[in-house]
Amino acid sequence: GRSDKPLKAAFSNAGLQATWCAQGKQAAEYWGKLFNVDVTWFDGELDAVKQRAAIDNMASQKWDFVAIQAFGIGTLTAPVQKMIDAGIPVIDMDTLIAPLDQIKVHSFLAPDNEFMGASVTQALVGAIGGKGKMIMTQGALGHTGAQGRAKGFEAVVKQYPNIEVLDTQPADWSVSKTAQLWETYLTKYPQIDAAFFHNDDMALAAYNVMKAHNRTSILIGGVDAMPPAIQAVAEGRMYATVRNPSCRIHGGAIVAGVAAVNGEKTDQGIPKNIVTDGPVVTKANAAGMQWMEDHFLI
Amino acid sequence: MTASVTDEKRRARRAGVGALLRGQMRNIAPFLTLICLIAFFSFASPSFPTLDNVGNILTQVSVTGIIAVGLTFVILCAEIDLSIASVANATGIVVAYFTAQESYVNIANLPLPGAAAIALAFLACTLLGLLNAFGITFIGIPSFIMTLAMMQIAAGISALLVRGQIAYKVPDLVATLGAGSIGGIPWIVIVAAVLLLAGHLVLTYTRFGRYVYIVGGNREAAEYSGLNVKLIIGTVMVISAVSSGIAGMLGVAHFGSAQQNEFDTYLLDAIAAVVVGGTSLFGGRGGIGNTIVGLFVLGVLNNGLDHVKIDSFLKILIRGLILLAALVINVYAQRLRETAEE
Amino acid sequence: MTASVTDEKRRARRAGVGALLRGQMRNIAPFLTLICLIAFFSFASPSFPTLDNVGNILTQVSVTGIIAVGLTFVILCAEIDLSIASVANATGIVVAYFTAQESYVNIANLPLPGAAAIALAFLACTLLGLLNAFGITFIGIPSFIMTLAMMQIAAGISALLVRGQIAYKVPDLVATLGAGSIGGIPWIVIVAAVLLLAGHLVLTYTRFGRYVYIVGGNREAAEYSGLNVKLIIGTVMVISAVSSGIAGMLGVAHFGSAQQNEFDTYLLDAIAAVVVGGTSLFGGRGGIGNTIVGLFVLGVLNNGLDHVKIDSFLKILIRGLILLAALVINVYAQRLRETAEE
Amino acid sequence: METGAPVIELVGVSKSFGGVAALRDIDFVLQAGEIHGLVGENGAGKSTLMKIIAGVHGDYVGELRLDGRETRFRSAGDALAAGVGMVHQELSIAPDLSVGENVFLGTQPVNKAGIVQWRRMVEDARRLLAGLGLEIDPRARIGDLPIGLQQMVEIARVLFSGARIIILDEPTSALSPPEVERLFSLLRRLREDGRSIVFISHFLDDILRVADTVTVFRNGRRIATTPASETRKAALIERMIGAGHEELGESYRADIRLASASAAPVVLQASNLSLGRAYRDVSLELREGEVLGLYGFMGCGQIELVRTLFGKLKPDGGVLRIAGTEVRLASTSAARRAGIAFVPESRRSMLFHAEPLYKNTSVSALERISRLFLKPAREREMAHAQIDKLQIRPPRAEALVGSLSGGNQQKVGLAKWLSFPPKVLILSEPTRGMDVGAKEDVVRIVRGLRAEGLAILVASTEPETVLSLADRIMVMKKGAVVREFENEVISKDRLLEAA
Ligand SMILES: Nc1ncnc2c1ncn2[C@@H]1O[C@H](COP(=O)(O)OP(=O)(O)OP(=O)(O)O)[C@@H](O)[C@H]1O
Ligand SMILES: Nc1ncnc2c1ncn2[C@@H]1O[C@H](COP(=O)(O)OP(=O)(O)OP(=O)(O)O)[C@@H](O)[C@H]1O
Ligand SMILES: [Mg+2]
Ligand SMILES: [Mg+2]
Repeated sequence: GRSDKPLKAAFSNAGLQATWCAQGKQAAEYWGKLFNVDVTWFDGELDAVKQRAAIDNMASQKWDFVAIQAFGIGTLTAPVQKMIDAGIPVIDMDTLIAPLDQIKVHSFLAPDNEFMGASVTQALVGAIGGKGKMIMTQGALGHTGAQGRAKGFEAVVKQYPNIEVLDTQPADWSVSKTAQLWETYLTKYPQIDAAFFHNDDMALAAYNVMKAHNRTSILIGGVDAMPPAIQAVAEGRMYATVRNPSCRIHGGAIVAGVAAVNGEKTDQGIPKNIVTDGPVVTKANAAGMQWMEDHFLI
Repeated sequence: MTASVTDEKRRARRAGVGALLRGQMRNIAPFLTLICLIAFFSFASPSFPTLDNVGNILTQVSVTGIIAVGLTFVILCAEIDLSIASVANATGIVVAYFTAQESYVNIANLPLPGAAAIALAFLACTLLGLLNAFGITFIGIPSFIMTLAMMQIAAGISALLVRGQIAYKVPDLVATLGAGSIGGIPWIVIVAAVLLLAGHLVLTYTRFGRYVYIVGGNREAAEYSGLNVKLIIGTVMVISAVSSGIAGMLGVAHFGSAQQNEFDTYLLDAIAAVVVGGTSLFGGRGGIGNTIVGLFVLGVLNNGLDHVKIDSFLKILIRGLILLAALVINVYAQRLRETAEE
Repeated sequence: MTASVTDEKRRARRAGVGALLRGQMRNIAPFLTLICLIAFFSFASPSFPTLDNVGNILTQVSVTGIIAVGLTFVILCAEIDLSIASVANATGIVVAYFTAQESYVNIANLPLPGAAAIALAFLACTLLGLLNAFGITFIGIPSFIMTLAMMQIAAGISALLVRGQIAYKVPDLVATLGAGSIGGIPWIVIVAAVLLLAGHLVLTYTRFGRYVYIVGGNREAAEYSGLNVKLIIGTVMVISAVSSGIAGMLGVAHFGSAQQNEFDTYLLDAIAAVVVGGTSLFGGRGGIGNTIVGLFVLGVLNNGLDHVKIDSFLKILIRGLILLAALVINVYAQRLRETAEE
Repeated sequence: METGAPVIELVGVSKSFGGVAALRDIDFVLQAGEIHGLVGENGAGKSTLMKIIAGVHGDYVGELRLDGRETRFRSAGDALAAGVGMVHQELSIAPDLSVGENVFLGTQPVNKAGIVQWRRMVEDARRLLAGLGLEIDPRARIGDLPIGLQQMVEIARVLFSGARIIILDEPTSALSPPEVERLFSLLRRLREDGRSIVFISHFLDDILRVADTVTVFRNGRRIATTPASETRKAALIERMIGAGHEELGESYRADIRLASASAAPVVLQASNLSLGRAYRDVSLELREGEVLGLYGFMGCGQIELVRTLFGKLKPDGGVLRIAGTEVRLASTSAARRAGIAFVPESRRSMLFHAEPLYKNTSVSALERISRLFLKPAREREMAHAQIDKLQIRPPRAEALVGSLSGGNQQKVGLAKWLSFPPKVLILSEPTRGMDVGAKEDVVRIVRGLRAEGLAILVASTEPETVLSLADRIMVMKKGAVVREFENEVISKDRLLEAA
């Protein structure tokens, strides 16, 4: 429940340039207000070194609890350990700070990337009747989320011998790289039935290219289900996307943090590892998903 | 007397085709590199030498090309502009910021009529260019470091406006020019071609264009000839910022979204295009013709690597090595030319 | 006669404290900037002026500092090295590549004894430095563009080795120096201090150091004095690559992981530190002392902004503006100094 | 000589650069239709004064009257608009542009729409250059031309800019004698048209021949202005640098006896050296204790030849021997280690202006006194030895070289080689742009070094320099050695004839 005395929490995320992170920030601030927590933000600026410096600085100040989404695994271990040693509950969001056995975070709230990749892929494969030609456009190859989503994609298509995967090149989360890649694909492959993108931004950029080439019959799947993608699904520009529940994770971190301050212990009350999966979003549930996001529920 | 004799000999010597070729090496070498790349990729992938793909390459080099117009002016003046990509990004974001966005876009923006949004975007990039110009000419900060600071400032403006969100809508005119096409030809290609042509005409046929070459060739001589060197360098910085701004607006329309760091890759791409094309970093030599060849060398390289099946991780290394090779060829061509001259 | 009279007058004028100060402006201005920043942040946040935070700042500038040692040599020679960050990254990845990783790390690497891994990492950065040196001195590619190509090549090597994965383990020696501490002082701070000191001693007290200043002061005159300018510039490029390599190894240990693009920010940070400290981009003036001040200006700025409550999106803009202000101060200080000298 | 009303009048003009006075209280009058010669030591302020008239220096004290009206030019553009054009001391062309564009630099002909008319520009340039007796293709890249022609094009630019007041700052230092003659006849023609010309030169004979009026500067002050017909060279020199230098007035019209071949060992020997189009088949021998003079017009290949001997340029063919052993000079540092010293033409490329004197004098000899660590005390010792030997003023090892006077800077350029010490000393244009007093110093120093047994090569385009220094003389023309003089009687006229 709501804390009686005002609490001070520090949050850090990979980089506010990313809409997903920016939404998370709003959610954390919204839930913080409800739970009487004052949230201070340390932006990682999508840069391992900058985030490390920010967390170093976070670690030299006093907090009731902190919540961190790491930009790069393993780069924040030392200062996070310092805070844990100082008795500050650390909640790990979305990406591992370090392999879980190496660091005693209070709890780890994250979606299962493999599940997200698999469930959207499954939706796409279903829509094209289990046969046809598909392309996956990956995020940055070094990103663990991208690696999980790729695994999920592959696990599904492996089960369908009639699905041919044409290409799986990475576009590094960049819309300009995605556009360039897809211009080539549309030239190279006369038939593409469905495409899976590691996030919605890339999917929407590719849609733009498809529209310019009059190839909008390709079914598009993405990940994140941010409002623009929900809209695209509702309008039929995208076939499906899967919710990566930013609000649930960031709001959950507030709830978990307040509980920790009130004495809740890891594995006695809160599990060490919480899977926060969101559902696949199609035309059918798009409107409701949007409403829940508007109120920072998912 | 001495004069005319030497001159006649020279002309006779020049008549030799070999010598002529060597004299033109700076321009020929990048062209040869281009031919080799095209030949290689055509051989390696059947989908590369198709009409459709030529269209792709044209579209893909358009944004770089528009940025490179202004950058060519800057480099011809022996200056550099590292803020191009970040100014492009900021301008693209400004134009979107002043356009009504869909309800799901969560930016506290100020919707204005399309014309006003475009005007404000032009104003924004012009102001950033003027700030560069002011720092370089009046305060005397070397352009390398002034535009480095501007790179951060423009990135800061982008961040402040979109606040991590993505905007999608731009004014109709911008949307048409960036993403539409006419008779099968994308408008963005036409805009890039027109701007490159305009840049070429300005550089070749106007006094201002010739001033750019004079300032780049010998700054002191330019000053002694009564040219306002500061004004010329300042103008060139503004031209660069405005080119980048146009590229930013059309780019945002082309990619369908305006977000932070969207244009980062264009910094190196544009510099590499200008330099690989054979324009000298020391100023005074080269021009838009060279830039166009450079654009295609890089455009074909980037596009071609997507057509051949190649390890994604190896691609970065290969691109670096080919860039280095192009530079080496460039320098040797230059040296041959100088030997031919002596 | 005229000479000595004027000269005496000159000395008399110099004796004035005011003139002395003005003569030292290049060094004093960045220092004043630093004092102002420290004063401001100490006033604005109680958590800033703590011993703990001083430790943070020292640690945070260490990696930049190690890179900046070599970069100072390069800039004093009036060259530039844009490949520093990318060479640091590649070297860090090489040392991890040759170290046994935990079973869950999915890299086809070649575990070797720690000493061998370190030796190979040194070899790697030396080779990259030699390639830079070769391109710049023998082939004659301008350093700006040669190191731009190297930036891509080194990034390609990094990508090829880790293939998108992350490696965690480095040899024990590297791990201790990068992440360990002795008597509460992090080893990485000690290493940075030792290397900065060594750089200072080399530049001030050795023949080679003198040559660096001489070559940067007037390259042509250095050549006509019979100095081996190519050798000196080549050496400086190798020193820069090796400094970056050391920073890369320790950085990887410090951050606890080796991955692609981990060091990207260090490029601008290191250049800004050297230049803001007052070393001239045109060569021949400045030194490690200046670099240290520059490091702290940037280190305090980056650290302090995390201590004050400030809109995250505004931060980038503010950082850019303060960088610009530091440059303006620098240039004006320089001008004052020149007036004082004449 | 009849002269008109003053077109330019300077009243009480002073100018200082950061506290150092370059001009003090100058009054100066330029009449319509006169050629006004300007002479004075290096650093006397000649160029500075002219730059004020040409608008380059906008902040000065005093008054400038154009046609009797007070004006102040803020930029070279202002001055050009008012009809003042100047050929600067340093060559200022844009090397990558065509000859035609350089003729019009900044004022390319345009049509009403502002479009540059290339064809008209080429035609106009061709016509204008032909008027100067130059048949150059206006479409050629100017950087490809010999220096002399580049200089002529620059002069042409100012002459044809329509300026009524034309300032020429040492325009002849890069020209061959026939080119100088052509320039002079043109100047006389322009004078007939009523234009005013200021002509700065260190060649006093030239000044006396072409000028109507001569003004002498010294130490930032105007010492005297007299009609040229009423003065003599010796009187000019006395005003420039004081009495007691009568021998400088010698014009080498008289015969000079060259020494006979010495029997001393050969130090440097070149056989059949060739380099591209610069020079071919050059052979020479240089012996201990002698001075070999190398004379030729600008662009005859001697600059490239001496750079080859110092390892800066690599020959295409031929053999170089030092003390009998064949060497290949891969770089200037190889040449230095082989015992060759080289002093280039311009001070800018021999000195480190921002560094103190002792660092300049030690730069080439550092490895002799220090392996790894510097030894500043030894460096200062070395500097003081040279300061005494060459009488450098002020005699302070800590003085910044940039703050020394021109003559003393030149001495530092020599001094830096003497601690090495070299076996062969190559001087390229050691007196270019030097005033008569400084030239005398050079002659004295070189003779002293010869007496110490150094083998010296002096390459110059100034006949006086070669004649006053050399024991033997080689003449180059268009890249080939065309004459050698030794053990015979020679005069300036015979030398010029040979070139
Ligand atoms: N650029 C400069 N900066 C500072 N001081 C200068 C500069 N140029 C000249 N000076 C000073 O002005 C004084 C006069 O210089 P100038 O060149 O007129 O000497 P000079 O009497 O002509 O000697 P010399 O005959 O050796 O050329 C010198 O003492 C010198 O220190
Ligand atoms: N831009 C400048 N900055 C500082 N000092 C200068 C500058 N220009 C000239 N001076 C100084 O002013 C004095 C006069 O120089 P100026 O060039 O007018 O001499 P000059 O008579 O033309 O000599 P020369 O015969 O060598 O060309 C010298 O002491 C010179 O060092
Ligand atoms: Mg003098
Ligand atoms: Mg002069």
